[in-house]
This record gives sequence, C-alpha cells and structure tokens, in this order.
Amino acid sequence: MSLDTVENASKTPDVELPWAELGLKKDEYERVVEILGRRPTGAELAMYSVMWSEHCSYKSSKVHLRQFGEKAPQSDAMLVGIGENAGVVDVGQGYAVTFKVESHNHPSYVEPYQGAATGVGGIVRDIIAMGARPVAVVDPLRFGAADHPDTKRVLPGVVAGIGGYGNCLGLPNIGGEVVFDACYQGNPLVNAGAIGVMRHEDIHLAKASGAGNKVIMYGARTGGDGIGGASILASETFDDAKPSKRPAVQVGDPFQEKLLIECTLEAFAEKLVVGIQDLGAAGISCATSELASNGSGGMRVELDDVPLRDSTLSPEEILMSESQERMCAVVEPSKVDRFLEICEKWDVIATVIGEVTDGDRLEIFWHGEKIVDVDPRTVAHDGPVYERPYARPAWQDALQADDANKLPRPASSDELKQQVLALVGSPNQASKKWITQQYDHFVQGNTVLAQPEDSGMIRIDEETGLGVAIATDGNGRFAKLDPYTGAQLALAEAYRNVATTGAKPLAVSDCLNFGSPEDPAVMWQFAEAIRGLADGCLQLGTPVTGGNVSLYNQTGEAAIHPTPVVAVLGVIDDVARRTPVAFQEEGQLLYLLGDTREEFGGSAWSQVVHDHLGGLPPKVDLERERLLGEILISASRDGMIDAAHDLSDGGLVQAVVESALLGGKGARLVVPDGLDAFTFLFSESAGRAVVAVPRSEELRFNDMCGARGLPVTRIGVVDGSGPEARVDVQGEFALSLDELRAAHEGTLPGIFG
Amino acid sequence: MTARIGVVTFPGSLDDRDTQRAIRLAGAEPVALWHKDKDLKQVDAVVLPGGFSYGDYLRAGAISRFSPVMETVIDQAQAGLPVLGICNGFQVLTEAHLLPGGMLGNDHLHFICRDQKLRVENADTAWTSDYEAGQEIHIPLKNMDGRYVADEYTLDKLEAEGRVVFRYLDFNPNGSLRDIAGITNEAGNVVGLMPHPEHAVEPLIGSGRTDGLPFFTSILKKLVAAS
Amino acid sequence: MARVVVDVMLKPEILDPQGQAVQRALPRLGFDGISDVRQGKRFELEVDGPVDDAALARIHELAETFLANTVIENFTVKVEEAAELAAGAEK
Amino acid sequence: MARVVVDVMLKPEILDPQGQAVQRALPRLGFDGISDVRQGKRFELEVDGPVDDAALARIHELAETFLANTVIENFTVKVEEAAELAAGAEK
Ligand SMILES: Nc1ncnc2c1ncn2[C@@H]1O[C@H](COP(=O)(O)OP(=O)(O)O)[C@@H](O)[C@H]1O
Ligand SMILES: [Mg+2]
Repeated sequence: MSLDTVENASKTPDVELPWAELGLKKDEYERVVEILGRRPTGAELAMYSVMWSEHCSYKSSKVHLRQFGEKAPQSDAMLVGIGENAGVVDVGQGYAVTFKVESHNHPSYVEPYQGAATGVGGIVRDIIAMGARPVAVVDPLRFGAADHPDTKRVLPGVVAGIGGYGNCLGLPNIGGEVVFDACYQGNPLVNAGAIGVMRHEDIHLAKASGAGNKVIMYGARTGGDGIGGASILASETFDDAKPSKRPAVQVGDPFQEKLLIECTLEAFAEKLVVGIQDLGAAGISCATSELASNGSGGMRVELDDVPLRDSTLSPEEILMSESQERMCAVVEPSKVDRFLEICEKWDVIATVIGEVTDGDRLEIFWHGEKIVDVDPRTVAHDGPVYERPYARPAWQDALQADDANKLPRPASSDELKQQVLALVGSPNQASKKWITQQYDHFVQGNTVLAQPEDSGMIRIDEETGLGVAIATDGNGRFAKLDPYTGAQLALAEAYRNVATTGAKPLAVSDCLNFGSPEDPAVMWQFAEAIRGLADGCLQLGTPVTGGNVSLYNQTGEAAIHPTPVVAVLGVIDDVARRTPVAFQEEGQLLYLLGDTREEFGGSAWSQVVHDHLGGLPPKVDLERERLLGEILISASRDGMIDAAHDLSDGGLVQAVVESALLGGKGARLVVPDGLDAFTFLFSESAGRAVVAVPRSEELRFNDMCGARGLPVTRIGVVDGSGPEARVDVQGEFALSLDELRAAHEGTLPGIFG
Repeated sequence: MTARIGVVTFPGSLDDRDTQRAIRLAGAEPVALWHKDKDLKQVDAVVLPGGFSYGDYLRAGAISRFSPVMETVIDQAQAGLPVLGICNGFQVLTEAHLLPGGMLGNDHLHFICRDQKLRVENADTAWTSDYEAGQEIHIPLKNMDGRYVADEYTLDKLEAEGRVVFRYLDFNPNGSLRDIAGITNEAGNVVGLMPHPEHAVEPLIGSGRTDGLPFFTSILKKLVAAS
Repeated sequence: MARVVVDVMLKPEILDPQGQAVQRALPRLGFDGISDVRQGKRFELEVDGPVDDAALARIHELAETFLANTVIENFTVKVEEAAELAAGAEK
Repeated sequence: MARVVVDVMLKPEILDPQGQAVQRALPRLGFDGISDVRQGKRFELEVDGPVDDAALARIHELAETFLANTVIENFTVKVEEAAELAAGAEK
C-alpha cells in the first residue's frame, strides 16, 4: 500500500480502515473521525487504537479511580501524585522516594520467563523516568494450584524471569508474595514493583516544553516485537480458543536496561534533561503524545530517524512497537551534544528524532510526508470513558451465608497438631525460600531487611541511617467474600507489615487485578474494592500515589478472584532500630497485641483443612491498625522489643512458627483465658501482631500499651534452642522445630525442585 | 599512608560501588577504574567486582575479558599486581586465563542467593592474610554461573600447591568441583572467588556479619607494609 | 544409535540480546565483515533405535512443545549423518 | 552474503545439567527412546563477502578465542549451504 498521508486521508474519506482489528469499537472510531474532522491516517489510527485501549486509557476504571484523588488524605509527604509515571513521596533529609507496582499478567502466561522479565524492566523504567535511582524491586505473584501441571511450567519461568532481569540490573529483591489458588490457573498474576530514591531537586516529569528543545530517543533499537499492540491484547479476555489473540511477547535485555539506568542518571546529574518518558505499552505513540500533551507546546517527530532493528517496519508498526529498553528525553539544543556523549560513553544508541514546537499539534513525518497531525491531548488524555454497568452478583449472598465459623473444628489435641502441621506446610503458608533464594537480596549493599521479613527495608543514607520499607499484600479470598473489606484488609496488612519492622507508613501504590469489566459482577467487585481502598487510605492518612489496573484476567466465563494488591511504603529514621521477625533470645516474653475473635471466613485454615471459601472476611478496624502501628514503631524506636511479626494468613500459629524457625529458637505458648486453643492458633482477626519483649522492658512495654489502650496479652516465652527446640502449646501439643522446618520448608522444593 | 585500590567498572558491573564502600570501610582509598581506559591510575591493587558485565552474554566474563583495561590488568597481574576477582570478576579472571579452569552454570540451573559457609584453606595470599588457615566464615553468595570446573590434572595441581583458597562447607551451592569456592595463581597475588566479601562488611546490612572485611584489611596491611 | 540435532533460534523479529552483544564485541577483537550474529540453542539427542519418520515426527513434536517456545522461537530438526559426525568432530 | 554456523558444545567429560534436565523431563512428557541429551550453543554469523579459506580460518580463530572457551568447550565451524538454508527453514 502506498503511504497514507494526512493529505491523502483528507482526500479519501471513504477508505475503510481496520479499526475493529486494532481493538477500537465503532463509536470510538467515529469519535476519532469527529476529533480529526476527517478519517485518520493509518498511522493515526495505530496511535489512537493503542492509546485508547483499556490498558493505556483506563477507560473502564477511570470513573472509579477518581476516588483516590477525591478522597486523598491531606499529606505533606506527597511531592508528585497520581498521573505521572510514578508517585513521589518526601521521606525527609532532602530525600524523595518513588515507587509503583505494575502488572505483566498476560504475557507471563504465554512466555513466563520473558513476560515476567519485561515486567520488571517496565516498572524500573517508570522509576528512572521520575529522576530516581532504582534501589529495590518486589514481586507479588499468584499462580494456579501448586500441584497443577501448568503451574510447573509457569512458576519456574516467572521466577527465573524476575530474577534474571532484576539480578542482572543490580536491584535487590526485598519482598513480594506467592499465592496459589485454582482461580489463577489460566490467569497467573505477575505484578512487579520498584522503589527509587532521589534528592528533591532531581524530580523529573514527563513533559515536553520549550519550543526548539530536542526530542531524543535512546536505548534499544525499535523492532517488530510486541506489534499488534500487546496493550490492546491485554485489554481483552484471554480466550484459549483464539490463539491469534495471544499477545506477542517481547524479549528483554536487562543489560541494555542497566546501561539505560546509568546513562540516564548521569544525564540527570548534569541537569541535561527537561522532560523524560519511558517507552512501555504503546511505545512511541505513548511517549510522544504524553510528552507533548503534558508540555506547553506541540511536537514534530521525524520517524525516519528512529533507529530500527528491522528496516522493513512500516510507520504504523514503528509507532506501535513495544520493543523494550527505550527512553525518550527532551533536551535543550545546547545540551544535546553532551547528552549524546554520555550515551556514547555507556554504549547506548541515541538519536534526535524531533523537537518541541510552538504549536499545539503532534506532527509525525515519514519520508518527508506528514502522516500524523493530531492534538496530542486527544490521544493521551481524551480517550473514551465508560460508565460500565455494575451489580452485586446474585451469588454473593449465598457465598457470605456459607459461614466458615460453622466448619467442623479439630476434636482433639492431636487433630489440632496435625492441622498445624498441614497449615504451615501448605503451599500458601509454606516457606517461599525456594523462590526467593533465586533473587539477589544483597546487591547495592543497603539491604537491611529482605525476605522473609514482614517488610523489605533499604538504607538510603549511610551517614544518618535513614531508610525506607515496603510491603505488598493482597488476599483474593477475602476480596471475593467482600471486595470492599477485602481491599481494606490488603491495605491494613501491608500497613501493619511496614509498621511491624519499625517504619512509619507514608503512602500507597496498588495493582488492581480483576476479571472482565464487561461483566457487571466483576465491575461491582472492582468498584467496591476501589471504594474500600480509597476510604481506607483516607482514614489511615496514606495517600495513593499511583498504581495499575489489570482487567480481563479471565478465561471464558471464569474470572479470577478480585485481587487488589496493595503496596505500602514507610520510612524509618535510623535502620539500626529495625525490628526483625526472628526470635533473638531465649527467655524473652511473647505478647499478642490486638483482639482475637472467631474469624475464619476466607482463612488459610478453612482453605487447607476444608477447601472452603465462604462467610465473611475478618472485620477491619483501621483506627486499631493505626494504634497498633504506633505502638510497634515506638517500641522499636525505644528498644522495647527484639522481634515482632504481624499476624495474617494462618493466624498466630503461623507467625510464631515462622519467628521460631528463623531464629532457631523455640516457644512455649499458653492459651490465654477466654480463648479456646483452636481460635487462639488459627483465627485471622486483623490488627494483631506478636512481639518478643526482653524481661527488662516488660513493665515499660505494658505501660505503654495500657496508656494507649491497646489490648495486650502475654502468651508465652521464647524457649529452647538447638535440637531440643519446640513450639509447645501447653496442654495441647508440642512440635519440634525440626518437624516444623521439614513441613514448612519442604513443600515448594518437593513440588518444583 | 594508605593504599589505593582500584575497582573496575565494566558495563553491567553491579557491585562496584559496594566494593568501593568495603575498601573505604577497611581504611584504604577506593579508585574507580573504567573498562575503556587502559590506565590503572597507579593503584596498588585491583578488584574486579561482581555483576553481570555485558549481561553475562556469551559466557560470564567472556566479553569483558577483552576490554582495554584488562590488557593492563593482565600485564600487571603477571608482574605481581594484587588482583581480586569477586564473582563476575572471578569469571573474568578465568576467561583471561589468569586463573585456571572455567565457570559454568550452576548444576541446579537456578540463580542462588544465600549466606554461604566457607573454610579458608589458604591464608597466605595477598587477600587472605588476615584470616587463619582453617577458619570457617560466612559470606553471601549470589550467582547464576558459579560452577567451577577444571580437568583432574589441574584440580590435583591446585590442591597440591595449596592454591584452593576457599572451599564451600556443608552445602555446595553450584556443583563446583571439589567444593572449590576460590583459587589463587601460583604467585598468590591473583585471587578469585564466587562469594561476595564486600557484602559482609557491616553488621546491619545484608547477612549482618562482617566476615568479609579481612579481605580488604589483608591487602591494605600488605600494601602499607610494602611501601 | 543415531543423533538428531534440534536447533532453536529466536524468531528473526525478536530481539536477540546475546547475539547483539557478541556482534558488538567483534570489532574490538579485530574481526570485521560480520554483519549479524544470532545466538541460539543446539540440542543433541541420542536416539535409540532407528530414526524413521515416526521417530522424527515425535522429535518434531518434542521440539515444538518443549525444546522451543514457538511464541518467540523457531526450530529445525536434523538427523546428523555419520559422515558429518566425523567431519564435525572436535577441533 | 553467506552464513557460517559455529556450534559450541561442552566437552563430553563435563557435566551438562541443562541437557540432563531436558532428558529427565522426557519420560514425563511421554517420550522415551532418547538415551542422552546435550545442550549447547549455536551461533549464526552473516558474513559479508566470500567465505573462502581465509575467511573460514579467521572465523575458526574467532571461535577458538572468543565464541568458545576451549578449557571447557569444543566447537565446529560450518558453512551453511543455500540448499540447507532452504530445507532448514522455519517450521
Ligand atoms: N515472590 C516473592 N518475592 C519476594 N519475596 C517474597 C515473595 N513471596 C513472598 N515473599 C516474602 O516472603 C515473606 C513471607 O511472605 P508472606 O507470608 O506473604 O508475608 P506476610 O504474610 O507478612 O505478608 C515476606 O517477607 C515476603 O516479602
Ligand atoms: Mg507479615
């Protein structure tokens, strides 16, 4: 076909374009025609179709996501909010931290290694684009049943890909999740998060301003991978029946990305960059239209100047290509030479591909002809907005009525003991070491806490000991039972995990993984989860700084559990005060903080022992979470506790077993008055943690909790080490650490090793 | 008087800054060296740090080994300059034939990151004199291609000449022959090992131990004594 | 016993970072005149029994479902002749 | 333009865990009758100009000094014939 220029498009209004194949709906196409006042060129159509896809335009989610802004708590810490590549938070001493979580679910099912690897690559470029040096990654993951044959294909590949990319970039992996549930069988969730650190003055934004400034593309050459718009295809139901719909997968080059990091940071340090944008989904279409529409003027791009890996690519393909490891910078003309020099130093290919103009149009040329002439705002920001219908599903009542509290409980101490062993050895509760030891925790030499701690913690200033902590949590089972509460429970857990290590929670990022928005039941789950999260963040005073929505995680009619994953970022003045999970010393007293109720809906116990999901999730009390957090932070700052572990899935017994195994020290537990042993051990009531208090601090610690009104119960003592060490629930049973370790650490190697 | 210890940055080096920090904590002066520069800036010793230089593409260390800086390092190492290769640096040293044998992918085919127990077998090298022979230490290990291999003749020779410097204890993390974690050349000035001593220099960070610091104090003492 | 070789290469449109890294190193090593390098995998399978059409069909299936991920890779299956085996012997 | 292929395989006496992993997986996938699998690397070099003896000698040297580490690996160099190129085309 001959080149479809703007001139040509005006002259030939009746030419049929393949808008449907590119994922546009009829009314959306008509809207494009209306905006342009003519039919789009092929290149323009390519841009609108990728930028207006669900993945890039958030067309189904936008109306709900607004709540994060509307309900945002007043926070002095927020330096850059939602809308940029990633949010930025002030952590004091002149430092700012940026963090974000993203999904790479669909590609990771098709090609687990590369899908996961490029997921890490993408999130890290978002962090660099803010001006920050990436300092750590986290990876919340969800797979189908652990013993399903396809999980053996997907999980090892995903883990190797995350490790392969992150390790090669030199980013310590300091946390994440691994959850197994049959609902994720055809739709594994591969979320990846990254944190970056910069000085306040180094914050950079994605905008192109200043007429005459040059637009420089640098990094990898543009190739034919990812064309067909992985972003379009991530915007539709994943349907095995249509292999042609499988998104093209790209191969990542972490080495190239490492060079990108170093050369970008060097350019930032010399103040060479006016605006910057990474190339992710929708490639050049996205980068140019976003840079231009966030800036003051227009932009003119010579597409011929884009370095290509394949000279046969058409301009449409170049615009849509999602080749990895590319960035776009806006640089003043006088600084271009220096910028290119730095790229050359790092062996990074860099080319001026255009410039910022006075006008307000984005114009793209190919072989001297104008093939795109659009208002960039219409591409980047004026995508369609849907008010999708939503309705509480008919089955919700029945699900909630199927009360887990009525399930048969262990009838004898021996049965209780067997259930404890089954729980700590179940795939979801088992040690994730087989996975996390494939990740580098040590690189950069600033890792204070990493897996399996409650939160990962990184030192950011060697002199003062300033540090940041991050935890990611989500519980699709809770969210299925009640999406509003489920989202708040995810928030509460991540918040608690951060506070348990001694850091003060500051801000939130999220990754919202759901089924098809075209299903009103899914849309209801989505709306409820957002409402819950936004209300929760308002109450806790932790603003949402950004995040990601992944819809269409669905095969046929079967959607995944609604799975909002929440990341909470915290700050700690001096990392020397951090609190670890492991029991440190024999004789220290164990206290349970918070209230324990009969709450088993969605619990690990109900899943492991009864393969049951029903009832209501645990209640959330965010004021209590805040109080618990304050106590944990004060106790760590003032040296009143030597170990702490938050209680979440698996309840108290899971937490005590983990702390005991990590420290190599046993525990003697006494069931407190007013609780039966079963509820004491397995309840999943929120707002709780267990702490180990040195005897010398007992009074002070009790006084503090009493004065603040936090319920605190003495439940036992750290006791025993070496081969004799046991977890002894007095009057019920005792299990040796060896036995517990075998159950807890043997599961994943048994399946995947 | 202190010693100047160079740390080479190859494209894809990751632990270069960490190694500089370790050198500083030991009391010596770290000097950044760049792979495209033949000039060693008159340093008294060189560390080739860990990482994935050139992405470990082709073979770990294979491309870096041909960098301009390595021309000088090879010459001077043969003339006695103390050189330490950590992880990727060790791989570069075997590719450059400054140390015998080769490095292959871990036998279990996964990357592995753990706090590794080692025995110091040779405390007479330029980099290990602050340890005692037979001492057991813990040093973080993290690698994909950590399997040390050499033919039987070479292995026997290394053993006979006391050139096995470190051996894995309790657990062989990568299938290295004869549990070898680190070796030295005949002169004892060039040492390579897979574990990362630079990540065991501060009590709060990483594994929480400081068993790696003696590497850097050993070389510092030797250099100061020599000057 | 016969040897069947399965070669697996990234599809041409897919980025091959390894091949690129090798190619970029060549000029430094003093080699020019090589305009492209692609790096792939070679599997040598020792097959018991005769390598007839049925055996080859099964190996083809093995390559397609396991040795290669056809989303990003192409493969070829070849029987290595005795002569070739000798010629290509270790150097 | 011609294509020269360099195949690099681990020396036979060196453990090849990748090959072994493939071989171990075969029964699970329902394949038997394959007694050994070795996995190596295949490099496809696109050579400008004629592939004469001089060019081959240089590629041989390239393989020996760079593409293979002869401490642990063996290699072979082959010119890929046009016929083969066609026959071995994507499947
Ligand atoms: N995929 C993963 N990557 C990194 N760390 C992980 C991953 N999965 C689990 N972890 C870590 O293992 C530990 C236990 O996980 P989990 O039980 O989910 O923690 P919690 O219940 O405190 O949220 C945590 O430190 C967590 O960060
Ligand atoms: Mg926790």
